[in-house]
Amino acid sequence: MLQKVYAENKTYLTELDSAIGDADHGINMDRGFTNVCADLSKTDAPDISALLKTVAMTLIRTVGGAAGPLYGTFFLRASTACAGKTELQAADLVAMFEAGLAGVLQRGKAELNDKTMVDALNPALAAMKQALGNGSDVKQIMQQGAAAAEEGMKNTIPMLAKKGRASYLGERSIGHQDPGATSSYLLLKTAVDVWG
Amino acid sequence: MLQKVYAENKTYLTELDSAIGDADHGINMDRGFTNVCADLSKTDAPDISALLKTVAMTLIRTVGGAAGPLYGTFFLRASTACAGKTELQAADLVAMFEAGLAGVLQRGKAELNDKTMVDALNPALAAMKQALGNGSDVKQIMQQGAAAAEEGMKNTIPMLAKKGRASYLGERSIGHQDPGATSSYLLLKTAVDVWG
Amino acid sequence: MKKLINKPEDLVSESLAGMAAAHSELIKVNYNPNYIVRANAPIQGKVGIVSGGGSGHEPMHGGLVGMGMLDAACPGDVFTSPTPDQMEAATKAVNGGAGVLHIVKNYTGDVMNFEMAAELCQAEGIDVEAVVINDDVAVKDSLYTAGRRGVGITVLAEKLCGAAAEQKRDLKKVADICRQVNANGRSMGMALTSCAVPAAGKPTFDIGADEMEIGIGIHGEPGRERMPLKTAREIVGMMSEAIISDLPFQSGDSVIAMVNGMGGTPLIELYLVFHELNEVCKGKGIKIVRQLIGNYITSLEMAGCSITLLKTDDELLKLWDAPVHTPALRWGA
Amino acid sequence: MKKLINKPEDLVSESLAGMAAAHSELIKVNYNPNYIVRANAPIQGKVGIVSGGGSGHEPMHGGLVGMGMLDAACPGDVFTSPTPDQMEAATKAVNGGAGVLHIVKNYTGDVMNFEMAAELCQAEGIDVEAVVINDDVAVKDSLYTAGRRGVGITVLAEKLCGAAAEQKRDLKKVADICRQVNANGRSMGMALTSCAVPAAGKPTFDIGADEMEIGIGIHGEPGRERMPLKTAREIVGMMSEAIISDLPFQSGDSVIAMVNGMGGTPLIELYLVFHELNEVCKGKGIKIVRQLIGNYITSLEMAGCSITLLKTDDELLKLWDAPVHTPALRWGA
Ligand SMILES: Nc1ncnc2c1ncn2[C@@H]1O[C@H](COP(=O)(O)OP(=O)(O)O)[C@@H](O)[C@H]1O
Ligand SMILES: Nc1ncnc2c1ncn2[C@@H]1O[C@H](COP(=O)(O)OP(=O)(O)O)[C@@H](O)[C@H]1O
Ligand SMILES: [Mg+2]
Ligand SMILES: [Mg+2]
Ligand SMILES: [Mg+2]
Ligand SMILES: [Mg+2]
Repeated sequence: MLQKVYAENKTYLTELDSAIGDADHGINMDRGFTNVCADLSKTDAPDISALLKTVAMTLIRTVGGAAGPLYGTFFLRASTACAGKTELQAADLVAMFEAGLAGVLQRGKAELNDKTMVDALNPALAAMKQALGNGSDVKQIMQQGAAAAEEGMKNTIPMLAKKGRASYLGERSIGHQDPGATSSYLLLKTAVDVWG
Repeated sequence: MLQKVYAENKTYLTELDSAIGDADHGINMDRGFTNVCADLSKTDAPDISALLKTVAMTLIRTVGGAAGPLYGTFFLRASTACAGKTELQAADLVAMFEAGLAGVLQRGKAELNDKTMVDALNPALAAMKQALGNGSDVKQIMQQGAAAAEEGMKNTIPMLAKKGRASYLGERSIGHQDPGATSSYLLLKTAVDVWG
Repeated sequence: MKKLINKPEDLVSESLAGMAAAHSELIKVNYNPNYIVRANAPIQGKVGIVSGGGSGHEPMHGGLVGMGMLDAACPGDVFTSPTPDQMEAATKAVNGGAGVLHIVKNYTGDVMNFEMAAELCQAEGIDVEAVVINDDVAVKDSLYTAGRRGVGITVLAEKLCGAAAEQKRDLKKVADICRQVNANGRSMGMALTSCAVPAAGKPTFDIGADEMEIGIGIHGEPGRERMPLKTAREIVGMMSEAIISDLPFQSGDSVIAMVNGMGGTPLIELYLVFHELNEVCKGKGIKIVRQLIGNYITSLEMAGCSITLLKTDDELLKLWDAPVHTPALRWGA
Repeated sequence: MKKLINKPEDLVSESLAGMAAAHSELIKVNYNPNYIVRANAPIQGKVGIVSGGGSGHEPMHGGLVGMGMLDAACPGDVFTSPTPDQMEAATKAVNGGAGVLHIVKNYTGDVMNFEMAAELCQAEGIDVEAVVINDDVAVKDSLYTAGRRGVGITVLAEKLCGAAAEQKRDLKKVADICRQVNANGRSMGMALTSCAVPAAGKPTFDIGADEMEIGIGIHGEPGRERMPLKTAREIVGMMSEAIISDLPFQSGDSVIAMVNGMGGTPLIELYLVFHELNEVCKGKGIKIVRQLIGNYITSLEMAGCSITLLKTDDELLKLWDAPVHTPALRWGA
């Protein structure tokens, strides 16, 4: 499913990366999730945690670039966060997402408004937490998260990049949407469609 | 004078050479005759033969490529042919031209219809001889020669090149006017204007 | 986009196959995970040196594997950092018990992937030290950003550390030399044309027939500034000024200079650039005592060049002159 | 046309100045007439080897001057053969009493200018022999035409004759080796893009985004055929077939192979081309025992490559492996 999404958005993400990066983000994500698909079909994971671990390891092994370790770490931490669980409550989902984001922040040391995927993931988490507090169900929570991620993604356009390749452009990075923030939004958007 | 002509025709000759050669004939001729001018202004030659020898040596030293040795040899032989002479009769002029062409043929081993400068110089000589026979004066002789050279130059267009760089193109050399034949025609045309 | 390739996704592996076939006496190539390793690795008691990065910069890094230079190189996909599993396998393959140095160019991806690899290796008791190269003066340095890119100095550091390791210096010493080289070296690059990532299929940026990019990296990223094309003298003037004033290099300094081609610039132009650089240095009393002129750290078929200066001393010069035998760099052997 | 130059008319001399500054321990540069000569020339009792041709093919010939290769090189203007006065001066500068070999690429201009130079030198009692290289299978050979061009084999001939001369073989023997190499070597080239002669200011030919030229020379001349771009495998198939069937090379033959870049093609592609060539040769039982992969005989910034095969024997292999130390080719020293 995610694989299909990234395959469809390969050129889109790569073009975003051409503007302020090195024109490979879409290619990297597509390669990664194509491999995730293949590996998942091979291994039948005993539980969700194990499944997410496979996803993480495959991404780390096959995406490369900055996105590989970051998304890899995201899923690795999410996997640890749901260790042993056989089914997920809304709260678990949010906790996993929180753990994943914490991993991304630790690995990448980016802060809010550095013009990275964090600018999509961070508002998403906030929105999901709030929705959880309001007692929304999983689908609603994901929807809130995706909506916030989309807004966060759009907000990266005026930002001056401080992390990643785009930071080399200095002022010239302004006015372009961050590829990683975009792929993060796509991640959540897809999750909505799946859990929907 | 000739220098001015080749300076003006630098791009023209070079474009002809781009089609079937290596895009430098105009540059070479321009460089050569610019140097000829400079050298002539430095040396005041005792007689025509010495003057032509300077022209020859300068061309050999500064034109390079195929045209350098060929035009150099042309003027060298012409110089020998008028050794000692202080003024030139029509017959001398034709004899010098004949000697020059003989040198080109010996050096380059090209035959008629090989699509080279010979295809301009050879008919030119024939026409000049005839004019001389008819008792024409120097100016008429040169005019006849130039006219024949121009025709010979145009006739190189349908030819398949057998000598020089253009021969590497095989069939693809057909349909293009030979740069060297063109520079030879310009040589005569200028002579007309001078002796006119 | 016109390239001498088959399928874009096969470019890296098919090119590696060509290297393996051409240089079997020097190197071995391992596939999945991809890495190039010295034929005689591991060398007991010698510090292993591993580098890596995206492909498309050839001869760096794979062409720099061999006696007196790298023990292994990890090629990623084009312009994409390699992954921790490659680095882990390469590190194990060259570990001769004296520890392994990771020479890492400062790009977020490279740094994070090498970090993960180092964690994995250290977890298995391998002594790994990493030095991050960041010599590109085109990027404003700052604590709050990704910082400067690692470019030309990487090649010089790999040669100099390789020589030190060959002399059986210990890991700390070899890493110290790497840090010294990084601290005393500066680079800057420019481009006349863009390059095209094979899988992307078209040039990364568009540029006019009378424009150039100053301050580019090595991945087809746009540079810091787009400006009208200037003469080589003016271009070298701008670049060398930025480099020299940054360290700063001073009158009386001896330097190793590299005039590097981006991949699509002919050697006749690179020698002209070196001539201009030499004139600038002479004017400032800076003495070029050694030089590399050619394509060493490239950006696919991009036309352009980069200039690197390394302030040197007798110890570094001895290491520079020590024998090296790799596919791309060879002397004294 | 975008180039790293100042004024087109100064390109050659300013680039020569860069070579002189970079390689003073190896070579000396003489201006008007322009030639590059070994720093220690003339070497008494050693056959001198002089080559030359238009500029724009770097590193050939100037980058091939040094121990074990050329004694002097005469650079003409870009793509224009040098002139007899250069060749005469270079010949005199390297004449150590054992005579001088002129290695001449078969282009009308080069041949005629070297002829005139030889006549001048012989008139002064210098023993000069000239060997004309004509290895380009893209050109149909014939008595009535200018014949085949001299291309890639020139580089190999200069290395092999240089080694023979270094061993103090006499002029006849060195010239015989040159003729043997020319007789047993074949090449073919192709282009993805044109190049632009600096003084002309624009590309010599136009070519579509999906086209290539097969059978090009090294002066931006159009090739024998224009065709749609194909995969590297198909291109190498066509070129190697033309080369192998021409000599013909046969199963069991040992060859020295060169995969040469035209100036604008990145090394990653050249190694892929070498991989494809190696596969073809393996399939035909032809063994590649030595190889050169890189930019050796170029056409300014043209993108494309050429393939050269030389049928070799133990004597040639020994000469090939002998030490060489020039700016562009170096081993064993
Ligand atoms: N330090 C960081 N922290 C978080 N995200 C980052 C960081 N650096 C880069 N990124 C994200 O990675 C994206 C680029 O990914 P990708 O193009 O695959 O890697 P690379 O830049 O190595 O080519 C950027 O758009 C940005 O969102
Ligand atoms: N063997 C030859 N005999 C006579 N003329 C020749 C011969 N070869 C070439 N030419 C002439 O030289 C011209 C090319 O001159 P030029 O471009 O200056 O030299 P090059 O071909 O070396 O670049 C051709 O157009 C042709 O007229
Ligand atoms: Mg990227
Ligand atoms: Mg020409
Ligand atoms: Mg990348
Ligand atoms: Mg020419």
